[in-house]
Amino acid sequence: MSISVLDALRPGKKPALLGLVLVFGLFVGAWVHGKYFSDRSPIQPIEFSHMIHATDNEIPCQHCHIYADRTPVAGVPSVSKCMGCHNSVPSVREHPEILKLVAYWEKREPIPWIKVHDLPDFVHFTHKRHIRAGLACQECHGPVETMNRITRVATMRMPWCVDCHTERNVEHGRDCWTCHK
Amino acid sequence: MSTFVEKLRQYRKPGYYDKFDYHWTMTIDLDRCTGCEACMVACQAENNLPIVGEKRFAENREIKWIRIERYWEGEYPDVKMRFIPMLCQHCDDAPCETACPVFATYHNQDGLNTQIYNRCIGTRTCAVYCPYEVRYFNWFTYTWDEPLEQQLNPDVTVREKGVMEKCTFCIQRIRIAKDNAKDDDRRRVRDGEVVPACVQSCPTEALVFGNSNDPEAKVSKMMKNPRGYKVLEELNTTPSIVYLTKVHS
Amino acid sequence: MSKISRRDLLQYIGAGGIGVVGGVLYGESVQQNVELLIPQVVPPEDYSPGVATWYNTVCNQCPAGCGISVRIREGKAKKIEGNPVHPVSQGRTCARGQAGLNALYNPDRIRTPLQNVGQRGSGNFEEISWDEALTTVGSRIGRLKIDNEASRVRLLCGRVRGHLDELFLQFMNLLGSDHYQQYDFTYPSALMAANKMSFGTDVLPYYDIRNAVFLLSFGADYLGTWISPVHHSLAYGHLRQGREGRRGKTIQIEPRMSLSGAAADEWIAARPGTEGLLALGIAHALVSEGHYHGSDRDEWSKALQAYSPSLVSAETEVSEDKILRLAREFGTSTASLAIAGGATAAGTNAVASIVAVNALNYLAGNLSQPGGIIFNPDPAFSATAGSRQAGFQGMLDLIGAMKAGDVDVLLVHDTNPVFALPDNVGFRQAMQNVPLIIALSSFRDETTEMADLILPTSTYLESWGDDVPDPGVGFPVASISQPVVATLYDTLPVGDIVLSLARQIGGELPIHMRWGTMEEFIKERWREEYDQRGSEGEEQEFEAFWQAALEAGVWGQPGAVAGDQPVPLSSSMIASIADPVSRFAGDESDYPFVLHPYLTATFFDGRGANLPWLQEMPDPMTSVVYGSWVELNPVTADELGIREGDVLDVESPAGSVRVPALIFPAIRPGVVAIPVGQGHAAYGRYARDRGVNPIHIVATLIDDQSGDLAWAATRVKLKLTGERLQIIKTDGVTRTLGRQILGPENDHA
Amino acid sequence: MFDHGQPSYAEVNKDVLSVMLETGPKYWMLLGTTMSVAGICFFMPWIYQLFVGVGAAGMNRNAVWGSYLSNFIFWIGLSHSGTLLSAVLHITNSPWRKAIYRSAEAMTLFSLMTAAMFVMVHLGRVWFVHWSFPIPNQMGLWPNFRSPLMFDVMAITTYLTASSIFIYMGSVPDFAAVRDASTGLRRRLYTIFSFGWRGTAREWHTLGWAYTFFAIFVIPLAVSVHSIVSWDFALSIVPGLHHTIFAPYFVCGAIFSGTAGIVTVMYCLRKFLNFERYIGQVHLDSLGKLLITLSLIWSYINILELFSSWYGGTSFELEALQFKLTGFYAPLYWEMILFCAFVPLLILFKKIRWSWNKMLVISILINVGMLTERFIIVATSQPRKFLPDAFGFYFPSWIELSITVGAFAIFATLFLIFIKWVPAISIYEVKETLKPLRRDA
Repeated sequence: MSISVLDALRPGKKPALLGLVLVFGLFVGAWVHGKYFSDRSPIQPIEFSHMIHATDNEIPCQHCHIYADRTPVAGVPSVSKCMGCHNSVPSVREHPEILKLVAYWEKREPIPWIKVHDLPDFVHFTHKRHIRAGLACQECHGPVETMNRITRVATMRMPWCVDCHTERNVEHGRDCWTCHK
Repeated sequence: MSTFVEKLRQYRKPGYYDKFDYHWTMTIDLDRCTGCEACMVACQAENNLPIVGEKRFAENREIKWIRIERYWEGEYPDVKMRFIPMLCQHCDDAPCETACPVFATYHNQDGLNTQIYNRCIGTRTCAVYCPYEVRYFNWFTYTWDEPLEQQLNPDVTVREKGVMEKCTFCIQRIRIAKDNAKDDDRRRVRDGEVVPACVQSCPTEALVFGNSNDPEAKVSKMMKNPRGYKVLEELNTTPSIVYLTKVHS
Repeated sequence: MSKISRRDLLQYIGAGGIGVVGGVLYGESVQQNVELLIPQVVPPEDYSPGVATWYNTVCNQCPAGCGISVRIREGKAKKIEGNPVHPVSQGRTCARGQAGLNALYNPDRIRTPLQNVGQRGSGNFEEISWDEALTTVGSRIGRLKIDNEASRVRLLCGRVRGHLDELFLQFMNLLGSDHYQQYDFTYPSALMAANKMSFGTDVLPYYDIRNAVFLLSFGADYLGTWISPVHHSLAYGHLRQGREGRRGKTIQIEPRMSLSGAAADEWIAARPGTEGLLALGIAHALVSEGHYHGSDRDEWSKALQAYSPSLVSAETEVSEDKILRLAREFGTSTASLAIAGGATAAGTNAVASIVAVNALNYLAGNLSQPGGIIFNPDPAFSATAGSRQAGFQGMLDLIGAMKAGDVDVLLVHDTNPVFALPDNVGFRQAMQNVPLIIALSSFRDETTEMADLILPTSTYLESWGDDVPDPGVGFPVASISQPVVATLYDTLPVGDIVLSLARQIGGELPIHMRWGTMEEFIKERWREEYDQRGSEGEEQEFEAFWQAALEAGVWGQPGAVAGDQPVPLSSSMIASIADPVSRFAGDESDYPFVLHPYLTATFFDGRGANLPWLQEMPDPMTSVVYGSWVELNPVTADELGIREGDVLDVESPAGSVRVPALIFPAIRPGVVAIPVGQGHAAYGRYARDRGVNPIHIVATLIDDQSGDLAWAATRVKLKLTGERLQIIKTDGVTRTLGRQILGPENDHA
Repeated sequence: MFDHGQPSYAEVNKDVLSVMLETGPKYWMLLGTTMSVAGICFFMPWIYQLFVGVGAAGMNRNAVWGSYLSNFIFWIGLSHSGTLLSAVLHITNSPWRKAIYRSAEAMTLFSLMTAAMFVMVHLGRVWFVHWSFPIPNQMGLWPNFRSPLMFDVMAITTYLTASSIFIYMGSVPDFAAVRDASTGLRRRLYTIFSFGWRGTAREWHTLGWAYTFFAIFVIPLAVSVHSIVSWDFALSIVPGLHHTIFAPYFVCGAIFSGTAGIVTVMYCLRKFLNFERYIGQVHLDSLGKLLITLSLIWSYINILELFSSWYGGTSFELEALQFKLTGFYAPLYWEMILFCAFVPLLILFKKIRWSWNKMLVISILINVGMLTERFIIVATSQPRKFLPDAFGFYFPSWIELSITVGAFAIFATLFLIFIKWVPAISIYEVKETLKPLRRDA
């Protein structure tokens, strides 16, 4: 029997190949999950469409998200706010989704929206500062006005924040305590 | 390479922080301090310090970002008790900052010695290097008896096991003040606009906090007081806290 | 290129498939769990998310009546700070005040009405509904009322002030019972009596420490527990460093160093019980040394001649020249003030001592002077709670009545006599004779445990009310306390309970007490007050005034003149006072040590013991947490061979407690001190079965003139039990070892 | 050179390889024991600690460093003589090295690994340990290059890499020997390990050259590593640790304990793998002399350290000094002095130096002493720093003690596995020392 390393290695060729395929598969799987099964675009309790509201009816963002430029939190509109308008929009009153809304309203229950843009508790983020700095909502939230179901376009993770702060060289934008708390 | 050398040269020269807007500083007047410990509870309330329980105290594992140290002088009947509040001195040349292998603690442009809980891997070197022993380690993950957790301050993280923590000069309050300043286009926050919990609570007004880069600030004036000194000055850690000694009459 | 066999192909596909599945699973695993975004149904106007709002109210952790501001985020209380515009606290708070949040969010709060099942005091309660509870009480009291036996109903409160006090009073009057009493262990009865004697006033004066230059404190721990610690601390800060180049001096006279003693320039441990005598000695020296120039100088020197420094020094064991020095400094300082409290005001000579101290103030000529004693005008509101204070005698009467079976219904609110009375007066036993005990309380303390029925009260942070600081700050002040958070549990503010009880009982009660809630009542009363004082330059409408008052949390008239100048102190008083030296229970030969119980800055009289933050706050003087201890002078300890942590039997004529020893450098030999506050048998997980309560072994000696309990006049003996118990302290070594920690000048070990 | 007569080339191969190729039940039992001890005493407590937090150990507010770190230093120290010694002796080509250096280097490797384990155990959040490596990341976060711990990470990883390459390179011809002596899968594996070594003159020449190069490269590395470990302490300002002498102190101590360790290992090899023929008096004798020298240097540095503390005269240093010499841990301190300064002097006597059993005892005592030395360094200075009010005390919890014991089991396990995979004695170098065979024999 020879002492050539290659000969010795040959039988290991196939397991190695299998391994490679497996690893490749892992990447594919992760990618597929991210694309199709992730929490980036969950089914909401009511099929609310930003497309209809923002584009078709040209309602500005802060008409509903009233706190965005005043407080750290943009604020999801209260049920009363929704009803406020929809009472005066008879055309869609019979629409099944609107009926859901009405149901919540009559039960005096909040709508359990599923959070799409979520930051961890240790992050200090304020909408106010970013909006007063002249950022458009879309810069982080993507073309919301074209979405029928809200979808997260950004990772909302630290590298993403840091990159933006770096590009615009925000004053002390890369000091940890600017965002961490 | 030369740029690095340059950086190194001008790094932490005395007055390195003067070029920034803020250099947060505190003065503690020991002639006013009565050791009532209102500051300790204020800190606990503001910064979500855990309620560690009797056992942990017995093991000497309490967490108190600010503590009152007691020193007896003399013997009965001419015995005296001296109190000295001890909290993070936010040294300009902090030993702890060189120690951390992952930069979880560093000095920021406001002259604050900061601790990033998320970055901490728990080598605890900073606590060993700190001569003031004001860094506290989370030996466990502490919990609050329901409904005490409702009191937790949402502006401050609740720390998990395995991370170091310490006084931040109530950075969340500084942050809010800066935010307000920005809202009405002020470059700097006004003197007295930022008050850490301990300073706010102090019933004898022994603690004064402010921006020593602003010569008009009350703290800058206090620092000029001839009674002023810094604890363990000989170690050249250049603390940001100036103590005013008690007067003997 | 060899072609791949089917078998191989399948294997490759299999591997790939496993990979993909694995990848997907991985993705699932790292995904954060879904959080919900709950909108409000209808948002309140002043609501903005993520922004804190502050509401002003009144602190209830001690009777000082500090105004506080509470920080609210998303409807939850986050932080308590002093109310900056309140004249008492001026934006500051003590540790106890901040720990109020622990009371609000305490895990051991009573959450529903409870009914005792089984043995009384066994602590077996079962939940009942409010209707049930109220009807039970209402019908019971109602029947008594119908049978004209309402006097068999008794109401016992802690220190209740403002209009809640009036509400109680009205309730009891309408009921036809005049047995509405208050009991607060810390109430300065002796001080009241003494001031009545000296100045003929019913209102406690304001001690202007702020502007004093020389402060002589006889046992009063004004920085820790005496009357209004936060206010005094502010004053102290100013006294020390507030005036440019004029640092005030403080002297503390007490057998065991308190916070104020530690802060003082000089700490003098006179023989316990002789502080009053020392005051007289100083007075004598002051007059004889010619520092007093009043017209009545001769009478005074006559009256005081019995107290020459040499004699006094022998009694008090304070050197003669020290007495003379104190007299000189006290007499010559521009603004000198003497105060008395703590143990000095808790001997059998309490009133005598305080009168002597008042005499000092008179001789220093500081009455109604800045930095002296400022006499308060009548409190802002007519209701003066002081008169309702039962004092020790009152409690003895109550116990007697209960023993005699003259009490059918006992309503207890916000006071804990089972804890705060000596064991041998037998309050607990007497309670057994009362058919129905109703506790209006937020926590199951010892007294509440004895109740048949517990009506859970909301904490002061959830209730409407108002308060009149007593003593005031030299001008009329009234604070409003308003709910800062929604009520957490199925509890009611105590005022509302009284009102609904009134409705239950029926008769003329609901007619006179027609208010639906405490809020209505308070507002109406304030309107009346406003109408009375409306002329006093309050232009705006009441609603505006009310809103302003709510926002500020306090109303006051800084401009208003102080109380009228009192009668000049006559020297005859000295003759009239009884023995200025305290007697002690227990014979010195059997009981060699004087027991010095003291209120702690941590738990006050024990009401703070159920707050975890306070349990975890090291005792200011000893750094001990969780538990109690007995303090011994190092020399005494050496003689008896006692080391720190040795469990001792501290035995008095009235009983004994087991408590570990702590060597304390600043306590007089022959005196042992035990802090008050721990030693609860109930009162929730943080307080229960922890430490001992010295009040329980206090002998029931009373002050000769006010009849108040002389709780510092007991002798004890110590026995080593051989057991050891670790005293948990946060301190390491408490000597500087010559290190420059306290600053250049203070560099001595 | 050989106590029991010189073996022939064939015998050498046979003796050495038989250890690898013939495995009896005794071996498996031994391996099983060490593994289970490692599992029960080391890993189970550690897992428990991972769940509750580092609070499971006895450390506290004033003493945040505990026995984990002292163990870490101890094992790093133990690793120190192996490679270093082998390298030094190689370039000074002293023949007696050849029989022992392979196991010595293995020791280095495995004690380094054990030390690394202790870093993991010490960390509060070990699951983020990778942050201490300079891995480029999107967040632009780097380790802190000013931190002595950072130096440590670098030094240890480098040292680990270097010494593994060193030992591997030296073993290539022996792998070839194994290959030739075996069949089947093992043969295939060793074919790969030995890079198809043929034993041509050119290969020998390259090997020799490369080996010497590495020997020279490793020496400064080894010295630097323990200097850097010492800086973890010396670069702090803690009284009792803030000494310039610390680097040489640690290096010397490390080699000292390492050499003692080698003696222990040699004894075991000799006893259990019956290498009496190869590991003989000469090794014992030279190692003994080395030990004496090192212990003398060690004592000298100790005295220096005490002196400089005392001469400094600051309240801080004096307090630390006093606590070390008379405080709670004073008995440990004097025990250390006894074992590391006085006991080794016995080796001066030939009687003792030449007796394997006596040397075994001494070598073990020395390492016990060194273990305590490391413990004292951590436990006496750091809980009593500058502010008396914050003085504290440290005593290890049972978890720490058990992990300390378990570490030895881990080391043993690794070593047992090693002797089955690598020739424990360098076959070819031993052969070099044989006198050429005579035809007529």
